[in-house]
Amino acid sequence: MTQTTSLSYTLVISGAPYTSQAPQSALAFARALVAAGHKLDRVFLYGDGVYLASCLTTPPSDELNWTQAWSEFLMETRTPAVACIASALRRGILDSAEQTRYEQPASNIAEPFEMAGLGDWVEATMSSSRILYFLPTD
Amino acid sequence: MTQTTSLSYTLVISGAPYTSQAPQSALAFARALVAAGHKLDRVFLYGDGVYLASCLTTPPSDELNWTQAWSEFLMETRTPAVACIASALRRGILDSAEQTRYEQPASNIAEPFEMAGLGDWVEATMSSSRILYFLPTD
Amino acid sequence: MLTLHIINKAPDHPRFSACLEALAENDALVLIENAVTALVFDKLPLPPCYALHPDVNARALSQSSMPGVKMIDYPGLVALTETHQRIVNW
Amino acid sequence: MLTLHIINKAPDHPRFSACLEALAENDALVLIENAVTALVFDKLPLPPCYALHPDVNARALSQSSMPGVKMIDYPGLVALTETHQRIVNW
Amino acid sequence: MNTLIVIDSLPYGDWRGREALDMAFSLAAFDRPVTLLFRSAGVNWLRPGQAADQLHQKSVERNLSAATVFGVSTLIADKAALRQYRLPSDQLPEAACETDLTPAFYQQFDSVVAL
Amino acid sequence: MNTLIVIDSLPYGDWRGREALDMAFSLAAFDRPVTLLFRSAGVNWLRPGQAADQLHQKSVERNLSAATVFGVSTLIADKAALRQYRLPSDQLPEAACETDLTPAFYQQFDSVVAL
Repeated sequence: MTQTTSLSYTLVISGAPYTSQAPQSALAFARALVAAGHKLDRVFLYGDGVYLASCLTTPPSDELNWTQAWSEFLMETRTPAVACIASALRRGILDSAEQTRYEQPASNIAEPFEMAGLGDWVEATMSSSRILYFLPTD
Repeated sequence: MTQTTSLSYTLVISGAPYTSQAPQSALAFARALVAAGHKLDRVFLYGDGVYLASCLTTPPSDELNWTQAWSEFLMETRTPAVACIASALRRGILDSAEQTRYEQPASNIAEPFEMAGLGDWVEATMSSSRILYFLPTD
Repeated sequence: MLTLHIINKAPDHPRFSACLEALAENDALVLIENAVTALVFDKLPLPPCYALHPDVNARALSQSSMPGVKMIDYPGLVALTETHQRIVNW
Repeated sequence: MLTLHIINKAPDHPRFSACLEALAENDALVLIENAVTALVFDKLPLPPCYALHPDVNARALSQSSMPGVKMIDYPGLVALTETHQRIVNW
Repeated sequence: MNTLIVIDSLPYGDWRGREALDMAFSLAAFDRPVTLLFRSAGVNWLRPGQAADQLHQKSVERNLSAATVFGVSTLIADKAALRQYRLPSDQLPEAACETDLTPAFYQQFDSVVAL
Repeated sequence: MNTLIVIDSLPYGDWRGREALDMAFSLAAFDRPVTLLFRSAGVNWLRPGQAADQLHQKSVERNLSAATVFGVSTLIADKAALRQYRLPSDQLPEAACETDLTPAFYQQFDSVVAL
């Protein structure tokens, strides 16, 4: 297919790695998107999707580590990725700033994910040409 | 109700705190169980239920912290609680032994939860008088 | 063996009908969590059962009780697990 | 505005029928993840649609294709999002 | 850019509806037009008299009563689901109205989001 | 003590069925009698020819073929669901048999576990 205009996308992931296929489908879509010459403005993790951002994810060595696969893709493509701070705090995903603020013993957010509010999502609804949601299975 | 014989129970929790009501219902049941004079042999976290064991859970101050509520109950009643190690590693819940083994930057299991294999569950099916499963919502 | 069935799924979940099909005569059924909305769900062939009062109250269904549905609280649920040796969670 | 509907839920999930009811004439529907089992689900009034091939293959449904169902891969899904300005995920 | 946020899961069983509501409130906070649709099992959010304290949860009924204050102009209830869950129209919150969920209904909105 | 482990969710969409299978394998490893039931959408686990490599997942068909090796004696398929998902009996794995899910069926087992 001939690419006429390049579009900009935001992908929202609201399903967790092992409770849904959302992080997997979103990554396959994101790769195809970039390969087609489009711009991926950002990835926004919401609800259970924030579990994807845990750097402590340790699957067996013969299974793909979805957090790591996403981290590598995001860094290669210099794509900003944020986890909704309200969803993340409830689910035990913290960066070092939140660790300090809430006096928690550790932080566990994987690079290059960052924390942000729903304002980032509102901004995306205005600025990206397309928003896709990768949702829970149930 | 007159209590004739005291029974022993194992509670399996396989739903996550914000994806299901399982940790909440299980705690209310556990309290009633102990109040009725029964013995709670153990709590076994499986599948998404392992997310309950994250010590980094940080809900807003006007919401109940289910991990903390469970931890307090377990310590008060000296009830053993284990997270299935295979479920937990995939979902980024680690104790310090697993942190060291997999060279991860942190551990995040809340006291007094410990890691164990499915063998503990098999043992429970043989030794507890009753096993109840607190399941995902969907 | 008398069985206690405990279901937490909404009445339109596939597991709800699977549960109803598995009920033997004299088995007991308890609705907890989302399953309590079965009290108002249209055209459901709900057999005599128990419903967990805290879940019923939260969902504002205490006025919707039907004949054949008994309200129980957590101590009541514990009591049912005492008298039923076999428990199936749905 | 032409709409692209993307659904990932199994055909017996309440959201599946809600999605079918929302389809306007000329809208496009794509089945992904668990939704691809709609290709074999009995008595479903499945309209002409697309199905994501990797998900179809994983579930061994590539022999089950029906007339009116087009197989697409991820580049094909990206192409559909180019030509549809409005996207609804179910 | 008018957004429809859909809640189609039961209250209290999980956090999905609450997080959808937060999306609606965020849009409103940035002065974006937003409408809330309660579809399928989601209509149970609209039932009056919810007593969630026994579950140690906050009442979603109370959260919802803040919707108009926060600038979420319209609450819409799925008419077929109201019947299915035996929720009479006269028990709905004042701000809520009923609708049939046709393709034309959805087409009024630039964007439709259901978690 | 004969345990029935039930898988009633589709393969690949989530990990629930895999974790149920692990429970069955664990029981078998401790020489406890265990039977696997594929109910409702779970019958799709039994479809031949699954190619999950494109999803970067391991094939559950292959996992399942290890069941008898691990000592899981019987695989049972929900007859009504086989029809509903148009899965012909002659395509089922050799170790699998069909059944109608009646109360009497479930009563054969001391314990029934579905995640």
